[in-house]
Parts: sequence; structure tokens; C-alpha cells
Amino acid sequence: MTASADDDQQPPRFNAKPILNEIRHGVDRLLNDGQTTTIDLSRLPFDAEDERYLREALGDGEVYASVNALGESKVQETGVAGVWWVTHFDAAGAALGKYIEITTVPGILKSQPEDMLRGLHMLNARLGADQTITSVQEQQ
Amino acid sequence: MTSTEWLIWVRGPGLQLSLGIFILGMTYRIMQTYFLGRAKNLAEPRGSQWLHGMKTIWWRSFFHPGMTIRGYFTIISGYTFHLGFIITLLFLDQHIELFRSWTGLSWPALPPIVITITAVLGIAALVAVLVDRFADPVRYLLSDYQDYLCWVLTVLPLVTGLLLVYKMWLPYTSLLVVHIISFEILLVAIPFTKLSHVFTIFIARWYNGAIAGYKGVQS
Amino acid sequence: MTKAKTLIEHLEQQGISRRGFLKFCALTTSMMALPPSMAPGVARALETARRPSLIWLSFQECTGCTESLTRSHSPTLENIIFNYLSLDYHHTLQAASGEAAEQARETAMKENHGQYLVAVDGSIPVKDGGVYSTIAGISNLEMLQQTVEGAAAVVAIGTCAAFGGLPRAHPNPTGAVPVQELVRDKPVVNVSGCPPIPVVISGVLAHYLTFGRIPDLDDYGRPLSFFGTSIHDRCYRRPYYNKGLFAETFDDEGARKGWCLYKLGCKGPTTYNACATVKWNQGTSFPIQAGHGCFGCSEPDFWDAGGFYQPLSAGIGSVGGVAAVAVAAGAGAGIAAGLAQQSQRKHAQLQHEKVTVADLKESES
Amino acid sequence: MSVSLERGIQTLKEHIDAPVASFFTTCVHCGMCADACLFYTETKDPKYTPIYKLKPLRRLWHQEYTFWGKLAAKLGFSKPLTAEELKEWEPLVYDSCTMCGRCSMTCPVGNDIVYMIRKMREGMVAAGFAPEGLKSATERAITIGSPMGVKFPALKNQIKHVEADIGLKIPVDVRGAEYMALLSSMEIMNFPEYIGAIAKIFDQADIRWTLASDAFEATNSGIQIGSSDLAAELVERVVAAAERLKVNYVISPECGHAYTALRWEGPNLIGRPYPFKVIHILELLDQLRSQDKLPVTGKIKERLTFHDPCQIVRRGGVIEEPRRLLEMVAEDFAEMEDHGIMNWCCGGGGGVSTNERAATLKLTAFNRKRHQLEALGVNTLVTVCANCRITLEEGLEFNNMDVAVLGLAETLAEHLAEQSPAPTTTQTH
Repeated sequence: MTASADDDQQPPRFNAKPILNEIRHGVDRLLNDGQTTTIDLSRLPFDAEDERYLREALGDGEVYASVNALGESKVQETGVAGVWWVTHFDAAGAALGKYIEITTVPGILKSQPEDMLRGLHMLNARLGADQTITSVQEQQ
Repeated sequence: MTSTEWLIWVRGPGLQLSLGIFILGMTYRIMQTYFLGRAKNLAEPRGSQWLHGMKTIWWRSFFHPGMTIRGYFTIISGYTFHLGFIITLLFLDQHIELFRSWTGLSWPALPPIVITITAVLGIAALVAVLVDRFADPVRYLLSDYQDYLCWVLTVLPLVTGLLLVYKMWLPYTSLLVVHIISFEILLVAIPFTKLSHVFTIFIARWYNGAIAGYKGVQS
Repeated sequence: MTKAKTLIEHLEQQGISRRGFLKFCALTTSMMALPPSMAPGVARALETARRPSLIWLSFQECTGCTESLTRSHSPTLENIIFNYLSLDYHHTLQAASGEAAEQARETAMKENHGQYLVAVDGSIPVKDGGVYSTIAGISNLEMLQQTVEGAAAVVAIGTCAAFGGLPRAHPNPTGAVPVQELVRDKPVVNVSGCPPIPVVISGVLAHYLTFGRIPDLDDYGRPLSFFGTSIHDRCYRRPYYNKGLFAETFDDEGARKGWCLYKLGCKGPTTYNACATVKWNQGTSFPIQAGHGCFGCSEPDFWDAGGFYQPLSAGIGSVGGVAAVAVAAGAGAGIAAGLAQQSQRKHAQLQHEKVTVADLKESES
Repeated sequence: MSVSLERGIQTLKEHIDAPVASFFTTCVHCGMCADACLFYTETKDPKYTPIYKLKPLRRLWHQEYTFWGKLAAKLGFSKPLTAEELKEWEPLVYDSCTMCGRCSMTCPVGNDIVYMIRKMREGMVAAGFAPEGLKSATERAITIGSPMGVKFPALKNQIKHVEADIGLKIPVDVRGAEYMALLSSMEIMNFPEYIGAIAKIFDQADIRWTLASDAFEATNSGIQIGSSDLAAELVERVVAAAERLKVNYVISPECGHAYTALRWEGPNLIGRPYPFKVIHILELLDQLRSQDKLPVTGKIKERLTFHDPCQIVRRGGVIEEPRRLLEMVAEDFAEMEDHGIMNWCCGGGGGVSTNERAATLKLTAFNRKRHQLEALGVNTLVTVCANCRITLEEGLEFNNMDVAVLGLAETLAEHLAEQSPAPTTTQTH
């Protein structure tokens, strides 16, 4: 298992720091060009030690959200506004993917037109057929 | 053949074959030389052959009086190369594991950065002696194809080893195969080229010391 | 419920929202080892993706590969992929058995001729006409040839199917061969590993599903996105290797400190796989993290590549016998040659004709 | 059978032994022997690199004694040795090698190069490739008894002069004497002072000695030309005389290669150990010194140095004796930078001085000694080899250098303190 942190022979964490640097550049891009960045942490040699370091460095922000779609997804803004932890879980609660998104609002939080349409149909069905609203999207 | 198959071959039969040829060739060479024999010296001796022979084996390793620039260059580049090569060969963890798999013996290794330095110094010294072999009229005259062949055979394990450590040129597995093969070719070549001096130098120096020592001279 | 024609339909039938689909796309992108920026592209491709038929053939194998897949997260993303694919034949997983099972295979082949995927786990014995492994009286070799004939592509799952694996290990009594030695005219993807990482299996299937073609492959026919870097290169213990800090035994100070396992036989440097990044059991750990060196199970001939606990740089097999024979032979031949030459010299000395003053005079010019 | 390439090769094969095989096996072509050779250092011509002078012998060894060499030769990949090649190498083996053995001292892998040059010359003689000067000198040595053609009557004549000079009788053919002294013809003709010198010293030290009328010549041209057969014939003469006169010791004179011939090669040449011991005159004088039997008076005030004859010092093992003796009579004895076993040859040893063809090269090689002397700034040079002495004098004269060359024995004799009562009077002459 991972060595204890006080081990003086322990080499410096070699993944957390470059990621932190990437986040910094991502925030800068978001501010200046509005360009968003997503970092897929499951594709990097990234372990609990790295995550602890990163969470400590970024801190906790103001927003926390939980999405229930195809299992749970947790969205947590970090202490750096615009930087979000996004973790996807399956129905059994196992983590499937872990991302850092640098954006104003993570896409998973936004309502999707297809889902809205389904909602509209549901409301149409409930309120009766006299004044069915057909969305522009559907007309197309 | 895949590079894994190559790796299995060079670590298994290849290594056994090359080591076998090396040991066979070297034993052959030493025994052949010794049993070629020499005439008994009937003159009354003034000194001990054995003692002076052994002393010469030792003292020929150092500078001697009246040495010239060529001599200093040879000794310094020679030592740099030989030490670089031997330290690299004997004190890299991976190499010690090879010797342990052969003999069961192991010893402390040097840090990889030190081995990198010794290997680079070894290569630098080899480059220097090669340049000198072309530049120095004496060495150029003495050199034959074997001198250049042996140079290539000697530098290859060092260069491929460095590339391997720093993961350059080829994928690790292929490069490991090339590195081990270069070592095996070197092993096979030693008994049949001037590289056999790694062992016969002791015989030659001993005879030199013994011949002079018989007359009471420490050569 | 009618059989869904596209993935979207399939997901909708399962009551999965668009949000769920986007999450699925993000995870699939991740699974295919593509950068997150490609997720929208993946989503677009998946919206129109066809639902392919998958025929899974199990030959000389241990079912470990299927186990790996089915024992992964549940209900998983992999499951969705498998649910989405029409798994028409898998004799371990399917309900049907006997003739009905074989019929399912033949029906799938007929209906989807030229479009279905074939997954193979296990190697194929070809010695003695392939008698060493048969299913329903059909030899593995014959079944493979039949099934592959109308396939769009073949995925060799596990090291046995990809490289021959354990059955092909020396002395290979059944003449086992990997899929790629028998299938030359179809694209073959090798998903090696003993077993392969489940997400890699599903990642390859997802790639085919998403883009309608097989991913980019390395020299061994393995998807580069998962097999492009060695375990060693991605190993979190790599800094110890660079510093020359090695565990010497499994319970020494170095082992406790998590030093490099090279000397304990770790094959990480020569092994290409995604274990060090994707890891196993929902990303919990992988062998090196658990304190055991890599076996190199995703490489060809890993069973014959020396002992699992022998360092990579050590020789395979003993050299003592060779050395003893060499010393004896060298000494024998050397002594014989030396003595022969000595007697030649002495003979020459006996034959020696004395140099006389007349000889000197003769050569005077 | 006459001289021929075949006979030469056959002879070389007789001489390739374990040391030769180990030397050639070990050579790494480093070229360090070049710097040890005065023919290279004074000309900078790479062909004078000592190991290069052995190239034909090396080829033969490789083709006949190594596995791959033999195979290559059989398959025609390497051409056999030719007479032309040996002829081409003749000047390298004879003109540019004094067999001083300095290269053998510096080779880092321990090759005794001069050991092999000596063997190579055996083959050269048998193949008919030896310099004319050496051949005629050897002929004279065998047929007349001395390379310079000196016969006993000539020596007798010189003895008369010496006896008149010093007032002592020189013993000749004295049976049962303890020591039999030998001379070199160069001493007889050019430095007869030596005879007087040892006579005086021996007389004072009560040494019973004699000369032999049939074996007074110590030099051995057979060694220089490199023919063991001829060298053995010359050694046999000395051994026969010593046995006839029943002496216990044979004294090797102030001559370099004579010492090598008598002391180190002799028993091996004739194939049996001597029934007597060979002692160098310097060893004997040093013994007398340690026994206080060599009283001297007065010292040379002038700064002087000592030239080590290679065959006596480096190849002979008589190293400290001349220095101890010289210290007795020299007030300001300074060593040259390279001295003792690392000395530089005069340039005339190993038959070079007898080889007219090498005369110019010899003078070029002398520059090494010239530089050594100039560095030291001395005007007196003592040596213990008549051949060195001649070569040095020639070189000094050629370079217009004002340096006096002295023999050590005669220098000691000049400083001999008269002892009275002299116990020598009891000796019967």
C-alpha cells in the first residue's frame, strides 16, 4: 500500500502538482475566452494521496449538488470558483468516473431539451387535449 | 518472432550459449597458452620468477617513469573507460540481479545516477580513444579491423544500456533485447579477439615480470 | 417491447434521461480512453449508432475473462454496453443450451451477415485436427472459421485468445494458437490480459459501437489507447525505480515503504496495459499497489518468460551446467591444443638444422 | 639445407612459446611502446613502434596458433608470410632495434617485446635476412675467434704493452685459477687500459685469475644476429676453456651483450648448466669493495654521470653495483633523468653498431642521449660497456660535444690506493 506521508524517502507526488497547474491555466482560459476544460482523473495515475492533496489545495466552495441520473452524480464546487469536482456513481454507489470541470455550471446540472420535452408531453397529457402545446423543437 | 519471444531467447538460451562460448573459449585460450609451455631456464637465477611475476601484474597498472603524453592519455582514458565499464557492469541493481541469478551472490548497488555517470564517462573515454586511434599515426599504423570491431562491440552495451535507462529510441522490451544481445555478442567475442586481454593480461604481465625477475630485475 | 434499433431508443426504453445519456457519453469517452473534450462527439455518434450483434465464442479458456466482465461493477456501464449490444451467443451466459444455443449462433450469423462482431476468449488447439476442444461436436477451429466468415471484426479477449496464453505455454500439448494466427482477412483486436481489465473490454466494444470501426492498434494488435504505455511508465512507484530504491523481499523495510518491486520480479517495464491508471475493482487498486510485482499477463508468452519472481534482468534457466561443461570442454580442448603445439615446437626443434657460417655466407648479397 | 623462407618459418615456430602466445594475445595496439623506443622518439616515424617490428611474427602466430587464425588461413582469408615481407622487415628488426628492452618495461599489458625480437631474429637468420655487417662479424667470430678479427698474437702484443705499463704480469692459461677473465675485442683494440686496470685491482685484492689463450673473447655476435646455433658455438669455446683451466668463476667484461650471452643465455644455448659461475666484473669489484679490498684514494671533482648499458643493467640485473663503485671515486655523481632499469640506450646495441647500413639512424637515435647529457650539463660520462663507449664517443664527436667517456674499471684502477705490504707477491704468475 501507499507509504506513510512522513517517510523521508517518499518521492514528491508527481501527479497532483501538474494537475493543479493545469487547473490554474483552465481557470485563466475560462475567464478570458470562456473556454471550458475537463480533466478526466481516472485516466491518470492518480491515487487517494493525490486526491487528498488536490482537495486540500482547492478547498470547498459554495455549491453542492447531487444528480440522480443513471445512478448518482455528485457535483461540488471547489474553493476556486469555476472549478468543480464531478463524480459519477453507478446505481450501487460505486464511483465510475471522477472529473474536474472548469466551467461556470457543469453540463450535468443543466436541464436537457429532450427531457423538458418529455416533461411537456407529460403535462399535456395531464391537462387535457384542448390546448396542447407543441414545442418549436417538435415542429422542426 | 515477437520482442517478448526475443527477450525470452536472449535471457534464456542466448545467455546460456554466449556464456558457454565465453567460458569455453577463455578456458581454451588460457589452457592452450599455458600448455604451449616454454623451455626451462638453465641459467642460475638471481631472483624469484613468481614474486617478480606477481609484482609486475600489480605494478604495470600504474604510471611509470618517463611516461609521455601518449602514455598519460592512454592510462587516463584507459582507466576512465575500464572503471566506467566495470562499475557500470558490476554495480547497477539490474546487473547485480543477473549475477545473482547465476551465482547466488549479490552485493550493494550504486545509485542509478552514479551508474549513469560511469556509463557516460566510459562512452566518452571510448570516443576519445577512437578519435585518437585515427589521429595518432602510431596507433593508426598498428590498428587493424579487430581494433575497430572490438570498439563497436564494447561501446554497444554501454550505449544501449543508457538508452534503456532513459527510455529512448525503441520500446523498452525491444531495447532490452538489443542491450542483452549486445552484451552476449561481447561475451562471445572476448575469447576470440584482443578483448581476451581481460584475462591474458595477467599471464602476459606475469611472464614479463618472471623473465626479468629471473635476472633480478623488477620489470 | 420491440427490439431497439439504436442506443438512444434502447436507453429511452429503459427510462434513462438525456442527462443520464450525457453522463453515459462522458463515461464512455473516459472508458475509451479518449480526452473529455471528445464527449460531445461521442454523444453525436452514439445518437445514431446501430445496435450490433455480438457472438461470443469460448474456446480453450478458464472463463476468467467472462468472470472479469461479469464481476465488475453492477449494474455497470459495461452492462449497459452489453445490454445494448445484442449478445446473441455466449454459452456461459445464455439461457439456451444444447442445440438451441447453437441455433441462436447460426441465426445471428445469418441475420447479421457481414455486420456482427465476434468475441473470442481462449486459444484454439489445432494439433491433431483440433480434437482437444470441441463444442457440440464442432472443433474450436472449425467453429471459429465458420463464425468469423461473416463477421465484421473479431475481438480476441484475454491473453489466450490474443497470444495463446497458458494453453500455448511450453510444451503446448494441444498445439494452441491465438486468434490472429487463424484469422487473417478480418480486423482482429487483441484485448490481452489474464484476465483483461473489464473496462478495457467494454471500451473496445464501445469504440466499435460508437465509431463503427476498431480502434488504433499497437504492433500486437492491441488498442493503443489502453496498451500504449507500459505499467512501469505509469507506475506510482516509478520514482523509487529511478532512485534505485528496491524492495528485496516481500516483507522488508523497502516493501513496507512501497519501494519498487523490480527485484521481486515485477514485469512492469515490459508490460503494456492500463492497470496502473484504470486499476481494478472500481479503480481500487492494482497488483503493484497491493505490493506484488506485475506478472506481465498482457504480453505474449508471459508464462514462459522466466519465473514470476525473477527480475527481468536475470537469466532464464540455470547456467551452472553450461558453465561446468564449458570449463571442462575448454580446458580439455585447450590442454590438448597447447600440448599438441608444444610437441610441434619440440618436433621442430628436433628437426632443426643448425645455422652455420656457410648459411650466412650464402645469404650474403 | 640452405637458408629459405620455409626454414625461417620453421625456426620461428621453434621459438613461439607460451610467453609469446600470451603477449600477442594480450596486445591491444595502444602504441605506448613507441614512446619507450629511441628510434621512434628521435624520428617520430610510426614504423619504429616496437610491436610493429614484430608484425610478421604476430601474423605467423595468429595463423598457426589461434583457432580463428588457423581457420582463416585455411580458407584463404589471410595470406601466408612471404620472403618479401621478411625482407621488408629486416631493417626494422635489425637496424632500428638495439634490443635494449625499454619497451618491455613500459608495455601496459606486460608484453616482453624484446624477448620476441630476439626470437624473430632467429627466423630472420634462417630465412637469410640479416644485415651484411652482422653476418660478416659473426663469420669472423666463428672462423677467426673474434668479430673484429683479433687473434691471440694481437692480444699477446697488447698484454706486453700493458705489462710494461703497469709492471705486473698478466696471467694467461693458468690452470686452477679462481677466475677466468674475458675481454671484448673492442677493449683489446681500443681500450686496452681495461686489462691493466683489472690486473692492478686483482693484484691488490689477491685474486688468482687468468686469461685463456683460446677463449679470451667475450663478445658473441651470434646473440646479436640472433642465431642460437652460432651463439652456442661461441659460448662452448668459453665453457671449454673454463673447464680446461678448472676455474670457479668466469668474469664477464665491460661489455653489454657479452653478459647476456654468457650469464643468461649461455647455459640455455649449450643445453646444460655451467660447472662454474659467471660473474660480471662489476659484481666482482663490488664484492671487493664490500670486503674493503678495493681501497681508493682521491675523488673526481668534476660533475659526472653514468650511462647504464642496457644488457648489464635492465636486461642483466647488475643495477646498483656500478653506482656504489662510482660513488667511491666521484664527488659529484649526478643521475640522468631516466636511469637504471629505465635508462635510454646509446643507440648502438643489439648489433646496430656492427651494421653499417644503420649508421645514420644510429646517430639520429643518439640524440636521445645527447639531450639527456645536455639536460644534465656534464662533461664526464662513465660507462661499463665497450660497445656503448664506442657508440657514445662517435655520437659525441658527431655532435661536437666535449664530453669525456670513461670506463668504470679503469677509473677505479686510476684511483686505486697503493697498499703495502701487498699480499699479492705470493701469487705465482
